[in-house]
Amino acid sequence: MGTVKRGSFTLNLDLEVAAGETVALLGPNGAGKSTALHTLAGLLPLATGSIRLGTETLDDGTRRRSPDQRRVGVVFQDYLLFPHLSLLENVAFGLRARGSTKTAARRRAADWLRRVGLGSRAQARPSEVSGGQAQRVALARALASEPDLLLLDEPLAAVDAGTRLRLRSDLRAQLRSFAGPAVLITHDLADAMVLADRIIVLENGETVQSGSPRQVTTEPRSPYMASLVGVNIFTGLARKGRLSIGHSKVTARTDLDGRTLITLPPTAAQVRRDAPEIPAHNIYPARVVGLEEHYEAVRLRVSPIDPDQGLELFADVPITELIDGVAELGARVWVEVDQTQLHAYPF
Amino acid sequence: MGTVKRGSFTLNLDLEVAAGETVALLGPNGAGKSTALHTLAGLLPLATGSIRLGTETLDDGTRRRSPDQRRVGVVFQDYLLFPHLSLLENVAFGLRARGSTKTAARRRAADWLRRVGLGSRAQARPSEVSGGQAQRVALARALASEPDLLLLDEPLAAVDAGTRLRLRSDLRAQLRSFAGPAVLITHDLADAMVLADRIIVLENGETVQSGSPRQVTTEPRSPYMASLVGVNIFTGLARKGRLSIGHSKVTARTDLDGRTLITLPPTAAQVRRDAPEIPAHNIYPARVVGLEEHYEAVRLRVSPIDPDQGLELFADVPITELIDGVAELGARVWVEVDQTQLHAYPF
Amino acid sequence: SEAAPGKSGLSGTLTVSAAASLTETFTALGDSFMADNPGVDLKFNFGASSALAQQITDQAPVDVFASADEKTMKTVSDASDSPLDPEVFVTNVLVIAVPKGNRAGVTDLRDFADEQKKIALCAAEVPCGAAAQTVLDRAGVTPQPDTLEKDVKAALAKVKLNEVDAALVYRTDALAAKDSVDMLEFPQSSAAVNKYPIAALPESQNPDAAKAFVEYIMSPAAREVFDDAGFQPPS
Amino acid sequence: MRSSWRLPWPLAIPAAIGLLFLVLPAIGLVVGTPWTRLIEILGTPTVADAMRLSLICASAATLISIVLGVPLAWLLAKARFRGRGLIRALVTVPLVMPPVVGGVALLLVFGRNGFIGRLLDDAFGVSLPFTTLGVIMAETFVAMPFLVVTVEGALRGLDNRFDAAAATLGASRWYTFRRVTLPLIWPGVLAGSVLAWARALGEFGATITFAGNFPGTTQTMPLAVYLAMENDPEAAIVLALLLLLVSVAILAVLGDRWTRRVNANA
Amino acid sequence: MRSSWRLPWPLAIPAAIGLLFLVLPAIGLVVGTPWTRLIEILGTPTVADAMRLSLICASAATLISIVLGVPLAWLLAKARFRGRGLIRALVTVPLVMPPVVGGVALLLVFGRNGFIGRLLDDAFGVSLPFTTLGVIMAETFVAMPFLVVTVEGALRGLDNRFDAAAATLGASRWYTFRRVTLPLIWPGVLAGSVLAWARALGEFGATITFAGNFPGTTQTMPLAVYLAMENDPEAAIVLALLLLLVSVAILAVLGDRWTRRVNANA
Ligand SMILES: Nc1ncnc2c1ncn2[C@@H]1O[C@H](COP(=O)(O)OP(=O)(O)OP(=O)(O)O)[C@@H](O)[C@H]1O
Ligand SMILES: Nc1ncnc2c1ncn2[C@@H]1O[C@H](COP(=O)(O)OP(=O)(O)OP(=O)(O)O)[C@@H](O)[C@H]1O
Ligand code: MOO
Ligand SMILES: [Mg+2]
Ligand SMILES: [Mg+2]
Repeated sequence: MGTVKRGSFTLNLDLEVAAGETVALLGPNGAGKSTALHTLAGLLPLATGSIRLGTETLDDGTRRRSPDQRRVGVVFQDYLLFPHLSLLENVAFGLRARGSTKTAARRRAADWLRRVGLGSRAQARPSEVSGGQAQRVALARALASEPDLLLLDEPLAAVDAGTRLRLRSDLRAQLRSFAGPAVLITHDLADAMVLADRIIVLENGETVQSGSPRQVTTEPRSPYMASLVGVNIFTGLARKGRLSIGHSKVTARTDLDGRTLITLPPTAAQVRRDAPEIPAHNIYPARVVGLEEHYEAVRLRVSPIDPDQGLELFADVPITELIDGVAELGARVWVEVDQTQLHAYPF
Repeated sequence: MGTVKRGSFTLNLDLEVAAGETVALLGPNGAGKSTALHTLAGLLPLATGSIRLGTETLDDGTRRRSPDQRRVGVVFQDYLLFPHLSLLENVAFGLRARGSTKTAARRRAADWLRRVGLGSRAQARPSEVSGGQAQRVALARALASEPDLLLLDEPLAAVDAGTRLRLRSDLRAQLRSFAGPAVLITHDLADAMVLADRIIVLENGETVQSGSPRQVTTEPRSPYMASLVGVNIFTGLARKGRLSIGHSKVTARTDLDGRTLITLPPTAAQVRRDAPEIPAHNIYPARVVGLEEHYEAVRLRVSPIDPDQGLELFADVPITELIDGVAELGARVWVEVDQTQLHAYPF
Repeated sequence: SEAAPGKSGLSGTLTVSAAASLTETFTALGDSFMADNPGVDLKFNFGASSALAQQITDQAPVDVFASADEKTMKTVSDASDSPLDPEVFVTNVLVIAVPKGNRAGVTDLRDFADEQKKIALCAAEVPCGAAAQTVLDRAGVTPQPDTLEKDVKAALAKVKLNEVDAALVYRTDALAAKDSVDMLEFPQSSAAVNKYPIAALPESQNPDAAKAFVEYIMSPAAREVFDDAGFQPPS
Repeated sequence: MRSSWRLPWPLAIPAAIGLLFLVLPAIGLVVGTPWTRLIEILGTPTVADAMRLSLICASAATLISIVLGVPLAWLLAKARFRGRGLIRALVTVPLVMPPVVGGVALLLVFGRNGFIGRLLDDAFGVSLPFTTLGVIMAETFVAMPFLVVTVEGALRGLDNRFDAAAATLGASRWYTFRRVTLPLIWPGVLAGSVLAWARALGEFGATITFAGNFPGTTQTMPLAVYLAMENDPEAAIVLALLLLLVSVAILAVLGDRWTRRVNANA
Repeated sequence: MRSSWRLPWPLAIPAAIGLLFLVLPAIGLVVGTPWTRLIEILGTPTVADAMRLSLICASAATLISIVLGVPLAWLLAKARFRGRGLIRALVTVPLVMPPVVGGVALLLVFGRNGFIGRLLDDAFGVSLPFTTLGVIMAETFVAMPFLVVTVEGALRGLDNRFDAAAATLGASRWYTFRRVTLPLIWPGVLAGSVLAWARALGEFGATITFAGNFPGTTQTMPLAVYLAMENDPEAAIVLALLLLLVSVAILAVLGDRWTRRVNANA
């Protein structure tokens, strides 16, 4: 690809997806993910660069193939189901448009509706189904016409947990058996992990990270990615086998040299009410500045009283270990960082 | 509330929300969550029953207050931003409609846009912002007019992870300081945990469970809820201090008597390749029938070779403990259930 | 605006509703009438006689009515509180109009019975249609028209555009269009002489001027203008 | 979606005035009708002919207008080309043209000396003036612009992302037009058709000028009404009322059906 | 959204035929124009008067049509009441009514002997027929239905969930109408206004019957054309062309502006 302009926004993306490969685009709102997808689909023009599918050039900035000549399947972020057609007709649309007979198209469409759990609603209009049901129809519609390139803009965002698991497996099976390249946008790390072979992180129209799901999640390169993974991230400095983070006394040993990125899981920071008996450089006083209850733990945001003495970070306190006076906004606490869990990698 | 009809779908809901309380509606797609919200907002009529807000009757099946007389703030699932107005004008709309002067309304609206991180896009049209940005504007629009009752239909679904954390805290602060009742629809358990005081689980138009977030998550009463929490759920029988699940030999001690529900976290089942040296009733041969890679673990679906000898369940194998030949579809494995982690509660 | 009285002593606004076929002659005569009576502000309201009659019945502010036929004048008279005193000021007879060059070779009324020829007549409901019927009856011809036009001008237009081979129209109309149509006179035309009556209306706000205008139309000076246009004097 | 239906007066009052203004004159006609002569007037054999011809021609003109006008509207709404504003304005020319002039203009082109009329005559021996076809043509000329402008308005109001969605599903522009665009703008096409049909039904000037007036082949109701007006205004009013009655009845019945269908579709 | 713009021929061909059919007659007129007499004919003082009057009256009629017609359309599209189909059909009555009959009907109601005309005369000494106000009234009567039907079509095409969203934000129906509905149906209102304006500009029959043909006060261009047609058809064609030219020019300029504005808004 190359660059795409949209108003004052510019997207700059280099993307190569092999046949059979699924790439997930991750990134904050407005990063340009949908823009990239629309460009691949032929709905937005490339300013510079080119798009090729197999041996064919779809767009090289001057000559462009129109969307209906591209055999792409798109699931749009806001579904864009045709309001005047029944769910069945919506799913059959692509097949009919590409020349299937009415009966054949309807049979396959009914099949697909069953697969997304809406077999009994075939005759309903899009306005008569719930948001999540609509999204499932959109998914079925894109897949039904057997595209060469599959583009999915948050295909599971509005789908409920139960259906999500099933749809995700279905989708994975589909993607595995799918011969062409697929690009998936998602905000859900689990979706990306399960479905994608590679993850590209977009921010502000630029690629900030790209790699295998494991790589991207274990060594996130931006605060966005770190918060998605659910770890604390810091920039640090490695010198002579020692790692330091800012002016903080929290340091550790390392093999690296130079600037590094460092993660720390929230479970690696213990929060206690009382001062330690034996002071250590990895234990420091802090204040609770944020608090969120989760299923098995309470996630605290703790900020060191003396910025040079410690790190501001998220710490999970398991529900079972919760003591009075800790999980309260403004509480004064002691934080102990388990330095063995600091993970450093080159900047 | 009471009953609402929508085509062939009937919603049957008893809902009481105290001032200052936030109730989360959870449930699969098509359960009737949006229907409930629209009824509260006055966009759908009650068939039977009544809706009261404070001392006022909004709807009793015959006399209905129109939506604009209700002072409800609604964030719609598909945003419904006015396409012809700028983001700023969208947010200012409710204030203007309720009589604010233009300058006052614009000032407050600009404030709100800044709070949702879109201060610089005030003059953009809804069609010019990304999906997640649009949803944030919808949130700002609903909150800006200071409603007496707040209704949120998946307010964070399309918001990216980073913004989500910030918006969720914001929203929580907002809900805490909000004097009236609030009803929130979400598919995200974390959202429900963090934001709601109480959770109601809807399925097929009926309430299947209701209680505090902790209660609902530790003792789920439906497969939907169990999969949302991420635990295995079974129905069992407790008799004379012994718990049994189906015909399976997996049993444990218990204080209960009669039919029970039982959960088991996926981490409580160990999957090994080889037969145990000492056979035990909680170790049984099984086959891998499903597989999903997650961030730190692979989640396997294992099905006992002999249904009477074990349970079909999800088991998490930590990445660090992964051995060849286990995480493969169709692999023959041995499953060991940690019976101490079985949690039983009355049916 | 009220015009100042001239030497004739007449003044005020004078509105004349006149048949559309009189537009040219009356406009010319109106100019000279105003030159003679500078105090009078003369206004014309041209239209189909029947429409004008309808307006007058509805109390349009009109002082003088000049109709293209006596029947319409009678309608106005019948509807009026005090009877009108109409005078016929010109007459008109029918002629055969053919496209310039007369390529279809029309010679007389008998050609109107020729199926092969395109023929336009006025509809029986309008004055020129009634007159056409009379002359064709007199000639013993059963016409085979292709169209029954709403008025003379419409019939004439069809001839001008060479859409029909012949039409029966008034002499004045044929003469006015002599650049593009040829005119054939025929003996039976005297059977249907169309009379144009004029009358000052009793409801007039300016009866003196109205009377003066009617007199002027009846005068020899006006006669000349009418003759030039092809009208014939009242018999 | 909402049932407690309060009518805001800033809308109700002008709506009522507007409705009254449009309907009162018809009521005036009804009041002025000579009921005693009703049977005599309506019994005239040419009346039935004229009514039949009117309905046939107006319907045919509407059909042609739809077939030619909807694509034209689509062109104006979707295509980007220089001079589109001018072409859109040119479409309204038949509206502005006084109908009689319109008839003359049609004669100049399609008459037996017109440059296309001559071609048609030479090639197929077809002559349009003084035929029922001519009536349909004159009515189409006058009525089509209403359809075009209305449908173009509907197309502009359409969310064109549906087009995009259809394209990614492999639909050509033509397929998209038939299966997505057309159904979605159906209310607009309907409105335009009603306008075109009604206008064609009431058409007088262009028809009589281009097609002439001959009972049974080219005399439509408005022509009959006009001529009766010259002769027997009472009869004219009765005929006009008949025309109105038939048209209102047809529109009311069809309208209800259509609206129901459209609502079910939406 | 898409740039490689291929025109599907099942749309292109009828669109081209439609356009030709609408535009050719005007070209026929242009060809037939006596250019040598142009200055003489256009120089007549009454021509300027008639043109000015035409533009003023058509614009006034359009304005009134918008003010009364948009609410009426809204009523027809949104209100649920029995007999709505009938009322919608009644709105089209002025379309079907042959214009001359329309003029007579107006006289029957608003004339000095009409039941409302008498009231107006007695109460305010106002008389409508044969005045410029009468011209505006006749044109409004003929033109308003076009606006009503077009706007109703636009309203039906609207996603009414925006209304719902506005209501939950505390907007009354009236506020919603002004700030949400109206802007969203703007293309439809525009289309309707163009139709109404053009129709009013070309109106002849109802005007001459209801308002008469008085130069300076009620003689609009179509009336002048009609009169010229009676005496000097060449002059009539020149006048008609002038009318067309002015109207096309105005619509082309305004149209471009409006469309640009609307696109920016959407
Ligand atoms: N039609 C448009 N005109 C101008 N700018 C636009 C338009 N559409 C989108 N943008 C801007 O382009 C940028 C990228 O938008 P895009 O929709 O690609 O984001 P995204 O990554 O899909 O975000 P999300 O996760 O919220 O869907 C945003 O800043 C957005 O505001
Ligand atoms: N306009 C309608 N007519 C008929 N049935 C409808 C209509 N709208 C929704 N339904 C049906 O009502 C049921 C409840 O829908 P609702 O939108 O309340 O679900 P939901 O719980 O919000 O689901 P989701 O999580 O997918 O948004 C569904 O079965 C849906 O298909
Ligand atoms: O006014 Mo005329 O000349 O009878 O048509
Ligand atoms: Mg997006
Ligand atoms: Mg919903």
